[in-house]
Amino acid sequence: MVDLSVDLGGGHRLPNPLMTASGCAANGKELHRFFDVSDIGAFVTKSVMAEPRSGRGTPRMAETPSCMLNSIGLQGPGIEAFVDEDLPWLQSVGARVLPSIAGSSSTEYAHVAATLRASRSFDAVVGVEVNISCPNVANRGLVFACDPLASAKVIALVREQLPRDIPVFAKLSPDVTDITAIAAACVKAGADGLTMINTLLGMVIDTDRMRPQLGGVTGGLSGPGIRPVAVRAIWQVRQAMFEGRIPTVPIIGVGGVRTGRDALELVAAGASAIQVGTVVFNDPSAPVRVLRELCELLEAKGYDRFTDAVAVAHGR
Amino acid sequence: MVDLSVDLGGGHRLPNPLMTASGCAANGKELHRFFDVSDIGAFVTKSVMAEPRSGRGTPRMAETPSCMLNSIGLQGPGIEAFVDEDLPWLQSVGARVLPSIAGSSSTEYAHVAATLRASRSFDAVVGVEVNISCPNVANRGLVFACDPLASAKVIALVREQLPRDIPVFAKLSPDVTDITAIAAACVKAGADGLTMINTLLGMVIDTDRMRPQLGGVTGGLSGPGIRPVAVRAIWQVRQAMFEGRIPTVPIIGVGGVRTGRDALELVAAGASAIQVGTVVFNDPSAPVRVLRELCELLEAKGYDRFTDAVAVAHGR
Amino acid sequence: MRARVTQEVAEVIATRRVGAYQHITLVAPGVAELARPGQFVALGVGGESSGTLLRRSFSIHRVSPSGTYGGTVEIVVSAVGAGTRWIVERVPHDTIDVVGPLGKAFPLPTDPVACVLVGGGYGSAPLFWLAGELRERGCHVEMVLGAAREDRLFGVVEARRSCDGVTVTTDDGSAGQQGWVSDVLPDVIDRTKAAVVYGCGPMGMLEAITRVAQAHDAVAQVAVEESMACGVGVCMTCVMPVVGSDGRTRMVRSCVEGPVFRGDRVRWDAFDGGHARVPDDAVGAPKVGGH
Amino acid sequence: MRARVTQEVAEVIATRRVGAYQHITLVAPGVAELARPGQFVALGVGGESSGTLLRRSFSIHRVSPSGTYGGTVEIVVSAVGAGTRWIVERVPHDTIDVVGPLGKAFPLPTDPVACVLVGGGYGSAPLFWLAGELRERGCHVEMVLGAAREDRLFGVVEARRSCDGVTVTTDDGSAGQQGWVSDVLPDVIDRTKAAVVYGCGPMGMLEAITRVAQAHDAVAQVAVEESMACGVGVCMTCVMPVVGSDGRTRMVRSCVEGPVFRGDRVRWDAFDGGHARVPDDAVGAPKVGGH
Ligand SMILES: Cc1cc2nc3c(=O)[nH]c(=O)nc-3n(C[C@H](O)[C@H](O)[C@H](O)COP(=O)(O)OP(=O)(O)OC[C@H]3O[C@@H](n4cnc5c(N)ncnc54)[C@H](O)[C@@H]3O)c2cc1C
Ligand SMILES: Cc1cc2nc3c(=O)[nH]c(=O)nc-3n(C[C@H](O)[C@H](O)[C@H](O)COP(=O)(O)OP(=O)(O)OC[C@H]3O[C@@H](n4cnc5c(N)ncnc54)[C@H](O)[C@@H]3O)c2cc1C
Ligand SMILES: Cc1cc2nc3c(=O)[nH]c(=O)nc-3n(C[C@H](O)[C@H](O)[C@H](O)COP(=O)(O)O)c2cc1C
Ligand SMILES: Cc1cc2nc3c(=O)[nH]c(=O)nc-3n(C[C@H](O)[C@H](O)[C@H](O)COP(=O)(O)O)c2cc1C
Ligand code: FES
Ligand code: FES
Repeated sequence: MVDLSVDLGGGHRLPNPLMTASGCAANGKELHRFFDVSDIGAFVTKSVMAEPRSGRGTPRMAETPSCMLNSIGLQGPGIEAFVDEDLPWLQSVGARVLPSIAGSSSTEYAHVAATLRASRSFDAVVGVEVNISCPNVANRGLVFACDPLASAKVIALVREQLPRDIPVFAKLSPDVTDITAIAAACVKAGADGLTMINTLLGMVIDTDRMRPQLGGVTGGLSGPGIRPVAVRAIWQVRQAMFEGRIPTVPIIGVGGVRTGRDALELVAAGASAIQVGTVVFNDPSAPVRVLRELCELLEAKGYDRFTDAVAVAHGR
Repeated sequence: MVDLSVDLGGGHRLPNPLMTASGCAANGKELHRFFDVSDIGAFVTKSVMAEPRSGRGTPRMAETPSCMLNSIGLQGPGIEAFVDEDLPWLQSVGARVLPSIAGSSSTEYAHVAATLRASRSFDAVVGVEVNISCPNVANRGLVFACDPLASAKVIALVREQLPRDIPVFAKLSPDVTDITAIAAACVKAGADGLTMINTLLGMVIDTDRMRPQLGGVTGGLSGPGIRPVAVRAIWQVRQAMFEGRIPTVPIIGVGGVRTGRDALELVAAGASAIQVGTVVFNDPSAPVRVLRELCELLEAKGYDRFTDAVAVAHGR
Repeated sequence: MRARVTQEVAEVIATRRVGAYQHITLVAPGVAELARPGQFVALGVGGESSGTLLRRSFSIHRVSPSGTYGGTVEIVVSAVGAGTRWIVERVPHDTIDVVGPLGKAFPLPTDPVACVLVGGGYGSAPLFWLAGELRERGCHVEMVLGAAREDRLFGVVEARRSCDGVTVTTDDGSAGQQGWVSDVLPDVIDRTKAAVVYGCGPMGMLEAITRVAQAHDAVAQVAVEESMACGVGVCMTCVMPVVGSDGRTRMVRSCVEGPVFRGDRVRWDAFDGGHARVPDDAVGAPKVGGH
Repeated sequence: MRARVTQEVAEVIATRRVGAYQHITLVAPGVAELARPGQFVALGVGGESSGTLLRRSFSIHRVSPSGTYGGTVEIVVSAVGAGTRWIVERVPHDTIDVVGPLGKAFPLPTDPVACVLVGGGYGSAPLFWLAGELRERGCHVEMVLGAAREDRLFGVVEARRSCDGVTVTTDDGSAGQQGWVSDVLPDVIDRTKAAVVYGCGPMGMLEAITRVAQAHDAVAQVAVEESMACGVGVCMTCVMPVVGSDGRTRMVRSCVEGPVFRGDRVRWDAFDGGHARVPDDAVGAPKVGGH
C-alpha cells in the first residue's frame, strides 16, 4: 500500500493529497451525497467574504472546448453564516477543512481571517487558502494577484490573524507575466504554501445575439484545457525554489485535473497536493475517483510514499 | 452576397479576411495540395529568422484536451532561402503573402525585414507580421513580447526597414499581466496593426517516464481550448482603442478558430481578419471551410459587408 | 437530509423519433427507484475523449421502477446543439452516464383539487407522470399543450388518455387552436375551478402562466430551465432571483432549490433577453460603488 | 509536383479482430486510387464534440481500387491509447474522416533482386502489398516477422502465401524462433543474397535492421513512426535527423520526406529513450551560447 499521507504545514497530517477546489464543491453538503467528504485529504470551501453576496447576474457560464468559463462573482453567505453553519457541518462529518477567503481590500481579508479564527469549529481547519484573484477596490479593480505588493500585503495581514500552526496558502493567478515574482512576494510576506492555479481570464461571445455571453462580460476559464498552463506554473515556481530564488514551501496543484494521470502530472511538476475543480461538474465523485486512480498509478510505478513522487520530473 | 473584402492598411485590399497562422501552414506548397492558397485573404508564412535553424530536438509536441503543445524552436531555412524559394513560389501561385519574421535581437529583426524588402518577389507581400514572442538574447532570454520597451524597439526598427505601404503587424503574446500595455507600446512604436494571440506557455509531463514530455521542456499551447483567451485579449485591446487609450488599428484575430462561428466570435470582439492555426492539423482545408462558414453566417444574419460585423459586440 | 441521488452508467434500450423529438429509454434502476415527477437527470456527453465537459439536463418523462431490464428512465430530447445531437444519435446498447434524480419534484396538493398542467413543446414530458399521480389522489386534471407547430407538440395522444381534458394550441394553427397556451388558460382555469396550475416550458411561457394563474386565484408551480454547469448544487451557475418565505429576494440555485418554483416567487422582472439581473433589493446585491 | 492527396469521409465496411489488432476496411476511393505501398493515412478521431484534435496515422495495409463499395483502404490498428481505442470501436457504417495517401512509398528496385521484408508487430501491415509488387517485378521475396508474443504477430498466414520464404520470431518463443528479428536476419540475407531489406516496426528494430543490412552489403529501407501533429508537412513536429545527399544532416519531416528512409541516412546516434537530439553538426543546429 502506498503511503498517501502528506503534511502541508502546521503538523496537520492529511491522510491523502486530494482536495476539492474552491468554488467547485460548494461547502460540502451537496457532494457528501456522492462520497464521504472526510475521505479526501481536505475540503476546500467556496471563497467567502465578509458580507453576504448575491454574485453576478446570469448567464454565469459558457461551455468551451474541454473547458468552461464562469463569472459567479463570489456569491456566498458571508463569513458569519459560514462559521455558524457551514464550518460546523463540515466538522460534524469529520472533514478536514481548508477554508478559502476573499476580500475587496486587505482589511476585509484580515477581518474574514479573524472571524474564522474566533469561530467555534476552528478545530476542523487545517489551513487557510487566500484567494487573491479578487479585484482590489483600492487599485481601480486590478486583482491583487497581478501585483506583488498588493498580494504581499494581503498575505501578511492574514498571516497575522491566524495561529502559527495554521498554514496560509496564497492562491495565484496565471494571468501574469512572471508568476515566480508573485510567488516570491507571497512567500516572503508569510505564505506557508502556494495554490496554483486559479482560472485564466477569458471571454465568449454569444454569436446569436452578438454580445458577450456572460452577464459579467469576462470570466474565468477552467477545466482540462488549461492543465498545461497549471503544470507550467507549478514547474516554474518549483524550479525557482530549487534554484533558491524562492524559499521552498508546499504547492497545492489545481487546474484541469480529470484523472489520476493528470494529478500525477501536477505532482511530478512539483505539487504536494491536488485539487479537482471543474471536473466535479462532469463527475460529482471525481475527487475520490482521482485519488483511487492516483494511488493505483503510484503503486504500479513502485512508489512507497506519495511524497517521493513530488517534483520528480525536475532534473530528468 | 456579403462583401468580404478588407483593407488592413497600405491600400492592399484583401478579397476576404481569412488567413493561415504562422507556423501552422508551412510556406504554402503543402496546403496548396488541399486548396488554392490564393483563395484566402493572405497567406502567413512560418516565422523566419536570419540564418537557417534546425529547431529543437524531439518530441516537439504533446496532445492535450482540445489543444496541443509545441516546441518547434523556429526551425526554418533562414531569410535568404525564404526570399529565394518560398516567396517566389507563393507569388507564382498568386498568393497575397504576410511573411512572419523573427529574431533573437532587434537588429536581427531589422536585418530580416531589410532582406525581405530587397527581395525580387516583394510585390507579393501585403504586410509583415512581427513575431515578438522570441527569446531576447540581450535580456536573459525574456521574450520581447513580455516587455513593452523591447517590443517597441523591435517594431520601430522593423518599421524603418519597410516602405510605408507595407503595414507592420505586431503579434502579441497572451502571457502578460496587461496585454493593452504591450499593444499600446507597439502601436506607438509604429505598428500598423496587431495580431492576437500567440500560444500560451504550457507544459506536459510524460507520466510514463516522469519527465517533461517536450524536448524543449515548456511549449506553446494552441487550439480551440485557448479561444476564450484570444477573444478576451482582442476584446480588451479593442476596448482600449474605443476608450482612446490606444490609437485604433486593425487587429488580426487568431487562437482556437475551428468553425465560422468561432471566427465570428473573434470578429465580434474586434478582429478585422482571422487566422486559422492548429485546426489545420485536424482539417487541412480548414481556412477555406471556415471562410465559407463565416460567409454563410454573415449572410444569414443579414450583413452586407464583413467589416460591419467587426467589433459589434462592444457596447451591447 | 437532502434527497438521495445516484450516478450510473445507463444502457439505452429504446430510442424513437416522436415528432421533432427523440424519446429515449435508459436502464437506470437507481434513478428509477428514487425519482419523483418534476425531477431531472443530468447526462454525460461524448466518450472518453470528449471535449464536452458539462452534463446536459432532461426532465424525467417517466420511470418504470422494475421490468425486464431493471428500472428504466425515459426522457424526451430536442436536438438543439452538439450535446443533444450526440444524445439523440445513441443507438440501443450504447451507454450514457446518468446522474439523478436531481432537483425538487412538483409539490402535490393534499386535497383532491382541480389542476391544470401546461406544457410548452417538450416541456410536457414530465407532466403525464404528474397527471397520473394527481388523478390517483382524486384530482380533476386537465392539460394544455402548446408549441410552435404540430411536430413540436409532445404527447397529445397520451394526454387524452391520461387526463380529464386536453386543449392544444399551436402558434401557426397546424394543430388545435391557433395561439398561445396563455390565450386558452384563463377559460380552462375558470371552467375547472383549478387551484393549481403546473407549468413546464420556456421562461416566457412560465411567466405568462404565473400571471394568468394569479389573476384567476390559482397557484402556479413552474419548472424552469436554466443553464446548469453541475446540476448538483456546487457551481452556482444556475441561479435566479426568487423571493423566499421571509419576503427577501435571493439568487437561488435552480438545480437544487428548483427546478420547480412557485410562480409568484420568481422575480420575472429581472429577466430580459436571456439575461437575469440581480435585483437591487436582493440579499447581498452589489451596492452602488461596489460591495 | 508533390504527390496527390485527398480528404474523404470514409465508411467503415468491415472490422475484425486479428490477434491483438483490429483489421479495418474503409471505403475511400480517392485514397485507394492514389496510394502506393509504404504510404499512410491520417484518421480523425471522435465526433463533432471531440477534444482530440490531432489525426492518427496508420500504414496502408492494402487498397482495392474498385469493388462493390468503390475503392477500399485497409488498415491494421493496435489500440494503445484513447485515439486508437476510439478507432477500433467503430462498427460497420460508422464514418471516419481520412486524409491520404501521405508520405513517400517504399522505393522499388529496378532489377529483380532478392529482398527481405522485416515487420515488427503491426509493422508488417504494409509489407504484403509491397511483397506482391516486388514479386511482380520478379524479385525473390522473403519475410521476417517478429513480435513480443504470438498474438502480436500480424499476417503470418498471408506471408506464407505471398512470399518465397517466411521466418517468424517472438520474444517469448510463443511462435517461431525465440528471439529478435535481428537474430535471424543475417542468415536470411546471406541465404537469399538480398540486395534490399525493407523494414517497418519500432525504432530500435529499424536501427538493428539497418546495422545488419549494412554489415551484409544490403540497402535498408525503413518506415519510421514519429509522433505527428499534422501528417501533411506543415507543423514540423515529426522531424528526425537524416543525412542528405550532400552529406549534411538536417531535421527532416518524416511525414513528407518519409516515412520511408534509407536506413544508413538516419542519424540513429541522436535517438535516446524517446527523444531525438539535434546533432551538433546538423544544418542550423544551436551553437554554444545560442544561435
Ligand atoms: C432542469 C432542466 C430540464 C430540461 N429538460 C429537458 C427535456 O426534457 N428535454 C430537452 O430536450 N431539453 C431539456 N432541457 C434543456 C436541455 O438541457 C438543453 O437543450 C441542452 O442542455 C442543450 O445542450 P446542447 O449541447 O445540445 O446545446 P448547446 O447550445 O450546444 O449547449 C451549450 C451549453 O448551454 C447549455 N444549454 C443550452 N440550452 C439550454 C437550455 N435550454 N437549458 C439549459 N441549458 C442549456 C448546455 O447545457 C450547455 O452547457 C432541460 C434543461 C434543464 C435545466
Ligand atoms: C507513419 C505512421 C504509421 C503508423 N502505422 C500504424 C499502423 O499501421 N498501425 C498502428 O496500430 N499504429 C500505427 N502507427 C502508430 C499510431 O499512429 C499510434 O499508435 C497512434 O497515433 C496512437 O494514438 P492513441 O490516441 O491511441 O495514443 P496516445 O498515446 O493517447 O496518443 C497521444 C499522441 O501521441 C501520438 N502517438 C502515440 N503513439 C504514437 C506512435 N507510435 N507513433 C506516432 N504517434 C504516436 C498520437 O498520434 C497522439 O498525438 C503509425 C504511426 C505513424 C506515424
Ligand atoms: C464555477 C467556478 C467557481 C470558482 N470559484 C472560485 C472561488 O470562489 N475561489 C477560488 O479561489 N477559486 C475559484 N474557482 C477556481 C477553481 O478553484 C480552480 O482554481 C480553477 O477552476 C482551476 O481548476 P480546475 O480546472 O480543476 O477547475 C472557481 C472555478 C469555477 C469553475
Ligand atoms: C506547431 C506550431 C508552430 C507555430 N509556429 C509559430 C511561428 O513560427 N510564429 C508565430 O508567430 N506563431 C507560431 N505559432 C502560433 C500560431 O501562429 C498561433 O498564433 C497560435 O497557435 C494560436 O492559434 P491557433 O489556436 O489557431 O493555433 C505556432 C503554432 C503551432 C501550433
Ligand atoms: S447547476 Fe451548479 S449549482 Fe446549479
Ligand atoms: S507531422 Fe506535421 S510536418 Fe510532419
